[in-house]
Amino acid sequence: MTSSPRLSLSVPEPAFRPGDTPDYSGVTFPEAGSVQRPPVDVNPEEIRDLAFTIIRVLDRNGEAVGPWAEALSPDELRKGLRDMLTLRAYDARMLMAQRQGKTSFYMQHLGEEAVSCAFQRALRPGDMNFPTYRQAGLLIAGGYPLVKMMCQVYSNDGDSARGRQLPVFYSSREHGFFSISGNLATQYVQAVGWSMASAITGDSKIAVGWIGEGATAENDFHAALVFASTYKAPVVLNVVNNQWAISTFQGIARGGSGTFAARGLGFGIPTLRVDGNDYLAVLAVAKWATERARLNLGPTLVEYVTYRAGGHSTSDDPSAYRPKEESNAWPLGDPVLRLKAHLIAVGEWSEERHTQAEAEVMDTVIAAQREAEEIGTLHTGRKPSPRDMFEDVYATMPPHLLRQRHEAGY
Amino acid sequence: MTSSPRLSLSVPEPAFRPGDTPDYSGVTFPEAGSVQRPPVDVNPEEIRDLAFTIIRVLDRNGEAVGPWAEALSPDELRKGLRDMLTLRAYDARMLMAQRQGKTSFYMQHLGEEAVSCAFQRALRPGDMNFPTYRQAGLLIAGGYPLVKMMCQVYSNDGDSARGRQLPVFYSSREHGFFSISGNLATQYVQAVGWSMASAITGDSKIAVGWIGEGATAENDFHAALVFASTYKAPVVLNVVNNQWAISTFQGIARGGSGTFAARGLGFGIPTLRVDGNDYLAVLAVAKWATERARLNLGPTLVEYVTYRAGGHSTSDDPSAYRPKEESNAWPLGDPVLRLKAHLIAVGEWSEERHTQAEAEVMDTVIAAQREAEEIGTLHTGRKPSPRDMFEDVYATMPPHLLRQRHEAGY
Amino acid sequence: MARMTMIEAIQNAHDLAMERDRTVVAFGQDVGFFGGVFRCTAGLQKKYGKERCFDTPISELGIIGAAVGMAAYGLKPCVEIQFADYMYPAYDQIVSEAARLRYRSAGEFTCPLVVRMPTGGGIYGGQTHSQSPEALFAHVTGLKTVVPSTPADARGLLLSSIEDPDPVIFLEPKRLYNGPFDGHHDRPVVSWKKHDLGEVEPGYHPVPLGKAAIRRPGSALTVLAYGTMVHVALAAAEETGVDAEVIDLRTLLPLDLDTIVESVRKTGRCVIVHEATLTCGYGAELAALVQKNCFYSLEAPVVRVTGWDTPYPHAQEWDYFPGPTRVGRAMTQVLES
Amino acid sequence: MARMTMIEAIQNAHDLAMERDRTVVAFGQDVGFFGGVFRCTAGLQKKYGKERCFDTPISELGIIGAAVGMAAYGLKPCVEIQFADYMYPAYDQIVSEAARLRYRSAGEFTCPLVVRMPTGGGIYGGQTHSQSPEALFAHVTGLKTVVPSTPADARGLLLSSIEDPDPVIFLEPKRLYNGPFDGHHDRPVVSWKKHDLGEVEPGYHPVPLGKAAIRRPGSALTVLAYGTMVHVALAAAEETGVDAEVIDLRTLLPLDLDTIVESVRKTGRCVIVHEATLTCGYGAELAALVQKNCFYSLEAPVVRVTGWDTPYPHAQEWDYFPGPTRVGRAMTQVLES
Ligand SMILES: Cc1ncc(C[n+]2csc(CCOP(=O)(O)OP(=O)(O)O)c2C)c(N)n1
Ligand SMILES: Cc1ncc(C[n+]2csc(CCOP(=O)(O)OP(=O)(O)O)c2C)c(N)n1
Ligand SMILES: [Mg+2]
Ligand SMILES: [Mg+2]
Repeated sequence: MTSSPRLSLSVPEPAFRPGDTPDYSGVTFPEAGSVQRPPVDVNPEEIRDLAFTIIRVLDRNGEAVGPWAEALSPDELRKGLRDMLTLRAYDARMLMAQRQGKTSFYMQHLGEEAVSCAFQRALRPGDMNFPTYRQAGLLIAGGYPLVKMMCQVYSNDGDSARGRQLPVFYSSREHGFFSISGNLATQYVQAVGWSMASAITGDSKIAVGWIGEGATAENDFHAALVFASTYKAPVVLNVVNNQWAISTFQGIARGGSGTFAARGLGFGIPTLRVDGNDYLAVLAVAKWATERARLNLGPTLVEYVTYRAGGHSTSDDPSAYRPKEESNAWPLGDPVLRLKAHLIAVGEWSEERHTQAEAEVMDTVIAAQREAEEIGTLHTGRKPSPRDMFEDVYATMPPHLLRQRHEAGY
Repeated sequence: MTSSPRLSLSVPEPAFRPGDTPDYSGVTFPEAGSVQRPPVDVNPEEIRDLAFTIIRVLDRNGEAVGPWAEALSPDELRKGLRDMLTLRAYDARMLMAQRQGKTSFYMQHLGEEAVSCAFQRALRPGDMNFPTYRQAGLLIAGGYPLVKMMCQVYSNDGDSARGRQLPVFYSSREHGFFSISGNLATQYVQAVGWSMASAITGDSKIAVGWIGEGATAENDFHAALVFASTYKAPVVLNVVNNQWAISTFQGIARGGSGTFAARGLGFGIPTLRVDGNDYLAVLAVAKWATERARLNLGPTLVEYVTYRAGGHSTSDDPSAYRPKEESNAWPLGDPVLRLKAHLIAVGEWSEERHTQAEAEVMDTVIAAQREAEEIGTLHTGRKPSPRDMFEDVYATMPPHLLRQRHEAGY
Repeated sequence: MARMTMIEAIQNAHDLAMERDRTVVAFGQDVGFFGGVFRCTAGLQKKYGKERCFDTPISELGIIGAAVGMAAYGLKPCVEIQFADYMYPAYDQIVSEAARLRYRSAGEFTCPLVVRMPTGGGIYGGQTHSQSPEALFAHVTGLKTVVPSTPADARGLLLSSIEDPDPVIFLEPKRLYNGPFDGHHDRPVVSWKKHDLGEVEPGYHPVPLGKAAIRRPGSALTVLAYGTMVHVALAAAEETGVDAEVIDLRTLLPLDLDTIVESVRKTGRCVIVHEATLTCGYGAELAALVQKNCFYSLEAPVVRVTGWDTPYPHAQEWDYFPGPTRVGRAMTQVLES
Repeated sequence: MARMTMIEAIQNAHDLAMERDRTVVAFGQDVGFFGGVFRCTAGLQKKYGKERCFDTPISELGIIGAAVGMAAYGLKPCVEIQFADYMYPAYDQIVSEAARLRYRSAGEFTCPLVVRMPTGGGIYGGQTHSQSPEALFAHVTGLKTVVPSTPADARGLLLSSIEDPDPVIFLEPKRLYNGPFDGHHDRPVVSWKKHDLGEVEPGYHPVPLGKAAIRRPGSALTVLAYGTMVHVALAAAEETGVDAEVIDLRTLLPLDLDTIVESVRKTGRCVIVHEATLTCGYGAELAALVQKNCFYSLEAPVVRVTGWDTPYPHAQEWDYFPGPTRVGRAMTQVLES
């Protein structure tokens, strides 16, 4: 037996810290169009390599190439662009509103808009997302009213959750958007359960679980894979790898040479890794995975490689732990600019139309904001009542709670 | 988009249920000697296939073959056989003692003796196992006194844990055997933490986590892989796949085409699958994995394919959920008979010596039992005091507990 | 009137509910083919199919987490945690999710879920097969917590729990599964089948949540108990001759405070009994409520008789268990003070 | 005498302990390079190296589970759970493992572990950044539970917790991190740096666990409080003019019952204040103990002023928080009854 050296602990560090100049020239990504597109009923054993590569459709010239490129109509493409622009404008306004003290907290999507905006386009009415706080694109692309979103953020009287939840914790059964929890990852296994219920009742609806790469370390992620694989649940399990979990880089939690997608391999779940800043790649993969679920072929695990360009939340200052320039240096580019380039490349868009669209979108968002603020903001206007605080703990208020409500004066 | 059929839930079922005749003729295992043996510093990406095969050393003729066959001295081989025979005899006596009302509960190892008995031989003093209730072979092969084990089972005055723990929940720091918990899986991540502590302090001790295949579904299993892979902890993570978790077959929890070993792939952890009824294969793999840990190369995940030939515990009757004949039909054979055949094949053992060894071992176990019973059994003889019940909740008894002890009359 | 064990009554409640309502599903570890390690779901898989009654992986989190999703979809999952001691891995899903879903979505998503789990000791199960974690549920707003003490209640309360639109924690005192154990561990337990308390009227008869039962009317003092301790308290009253009014709480949350207050105002004395550890146990809440609501009627301090503040030991199980001797002694002392 | 914020005091306790004892290690989510989302471990990684202070994956279970293994090895992990609301995924490791290890191995393996976590509301954090789960720890035998209310106590109690041979849950009222918040959310909070209570003597000065502090001597009634509520109670006493004796419990388990009993026997009246929900909160245990031990001195029922039995709401945060008005009203009522 070999003699034993003194052991030591290995603690992974990100490539760059404040003060470093981020340089990704050594990092190579697979070329757009280079990854195979298997049939949806593929034997998962045959596509293990897809857990370690990256599916990409849009190349450097804005062309959609390879087996994952699907024909989208110009209107569909423009709708995609507009959704992302709307999300970006919405984020900008709400971020500012928070800075102005109109609400307590906000979380933006900057750089990740393609993931939720594109995925939504593969869903049907009745399907259910179990999102995290960074998938508002599902609501926007799904046509949920901006005013209602803002009322939630402002905790005003228009908030359907009566001011009870932290800003951005939306909920809409009708729009297939499960109520967001503050506890990371819990929704992931619930998505599996929801989809199992659909299967048990012989329904045709599917569920989609969402999680950040950091939160894959949580218990619920594992339970979700165990249950989804055991019962072949009709669910799509999405991991949004935006490289950061607050101040913690994705190397903490990913483990050595693993990928988040590869977590699925041990369960025999088909697993894909996709360029999350490529609207077309996201949509193609979303269609593939949702089709598998609809055909009762079971779960799919998808990792979206993207980058959180903004702070974690309004409570965060990323310049304390990563170089300011990292977001620009990040090699996968900006999802809005990439789809815009594609639309221009296919002759369906122009710089002028883009500038105009941005202005229109901003007008729409500002109009919605005005409407929401007419109802109120966190500290002004019409608000949910303290009485609302006592409602909905149970379907029927039990005696002790009624006593407490009276004691509180309501 | 394809139209959606009605979904349905898939609930896996074992191949055979009571009344069926178990037939494994369709199941093929890799030939002994057929699986590669990589160097311990192998890049885990290069050995992904080892998560889906089975490493075997002993062939049908009792020969040790292939790259995993190591030269063991005849004495080492005989020690291995004797350890397994001792564990089997110990189990038989304790099972009977439980039936006789001398204790409340017992759990046996029948059919799985090779796993813990062989693994122990790769460990050094100071290393720490974090076992489940089915690795008493670690104690027996490590020379822990049978009498002390029995005193624990009897909860008598010789029990170092003062009767507080369920029978078979041994503990011995000196013998590298962490106190067993009734809550499945919790020890797995603790093993990782223990080994991290060794690394943090620049020590050279390693830790070994043990878990049943059923319990891999638990949260702690996932946390263990996440932490072990992130910090390259010097730990061996063992999964004992004995096909059953009480009445539940391993297909519930394994998921589709996955294996338990393959759970490591997503984390970039080198992962092996081994014939758990092959003493030599277990020992070879144990040496490989422990050497990796000692060389600070990080964790290894190992799945031992074996079969729980007895009931889950004395509270269980397996004939209610699986055919009685399944255990005999199980294709990997009996670990004792296989090592015996090997010893005979290499000319170092005979039927006569075997019969004699069995008798000797039984005498030793019975003598120990007599000694333990002289102290007491659960309901007779010298017992821990009710006063012991109040000790060790804290290092120093706080006032409220002292008051309660007085109230109880002690 | 048929007689049933508590196990049969629980099985029967599943059967009645699943027959009546196609959205009721049952699952958990060993719950499907085998029918549960305590047999509470025996025969259900055969009768209702694998899609409505099935085995799960050993992940309490997965069981509850999936059930929350199913409940949000519109099913009514009634799931088993094999022992209450093993609910901790699922505690987050219970506390942060099941209990909070209606509130945080203002009723848009709800969680009509029943979580069954055997509790309590007395089976030489050691510290991880004996716990009584009711206080850990009663402290959580959004949950209801139920503990039956007879087969009829077990069935009736379980039916109501399954009907309930909110998550219910259903704690089954495993020492009562086969008979009305009164703490005299050295005497044979009478089976429910041979005991009047084992009588269960055939058919669908829910017992409402939130209503206590007076198991023994009395005037000298009030005993508040639930689960196994109801029978221990009855034995203690019998053996000491103290004319105790024994109240079986049945539902810990919502609590039937009126029945309690009325009784203590009448008797002026109160003994609270539970098997869980003392500190911050459910008895603390009861004592706090009783002293608050009956202050001017109380003639003696409210006394708690409970498990000691130690883990549940294996060999010293009967020194730990608050049996009829300890309860009887407390009753006598409270009478004399 | 230097003045420190509570954050600085906590950071300083780590620093002192890590300097003195090489076995002390600190880790948790964002705890390493960044120094914690509340900055309580700022600078430690730089000073003591990545092996002794590091970031972890987002797995509370992993943090505690690994820490249990490290503690069994012989280290003294002092770990951070980012918000107390996120401790549930680790609850099994805390309850079934950390708290039970010494007992089940009869001292062969022990678990000298400190689990720090910010608690309480008042920062518009909504239901998952505001909880006060102390009762869920105090009910668990084998754990100690500590809640400081001043920087000096935070540092001194944390030093004692790290020294302690058993697992300690160290709850940090996040609303006190920067100043002695008294519940008047509409007034600016004075920083600890500008407040006498912010004084912390330089050097290693542990404050013993299990000893309460009388923050305001008084004769009319006793207020039992801890954490933020100590300052709220002091404000309420001031504003109502009630001559309250305000006891800061500091350690919930083991509890300094003697100080409590002595005070209530003197005043004959008792108000208990906490931010956690009422039912089965820690106040229930306090009320049960006070009525039991001071029965013949009590002139009025013990009253609890607490958070309502609802999740902690976002917009209605200040209707939920038991501020000085509610506490003051309860004090006046108890005096009058
Ligand atoms: C159970 C739990 N632990 C910790 C937190 C605190 N927390 C909130 S967001 C976050 C980082 C999440 O990172 P990731 O999953 O990568 O998602 P991202 O923010 O990047 O979208 C943490 C640690 C939490 N909300 N819940
Ligand atoms: C957290 C937890 N859940 C459930 C149980 C009950 N239980 C005890 S052993 C067992 C089966 C374990 O099966 P496996 O992990 O395959 O180990 P084996 O018994 O086959 O060695 C179960 C479900 C437990 N002890 N702990
Ligand atoms: Mg992230
Ligand atoms: Mg097994």
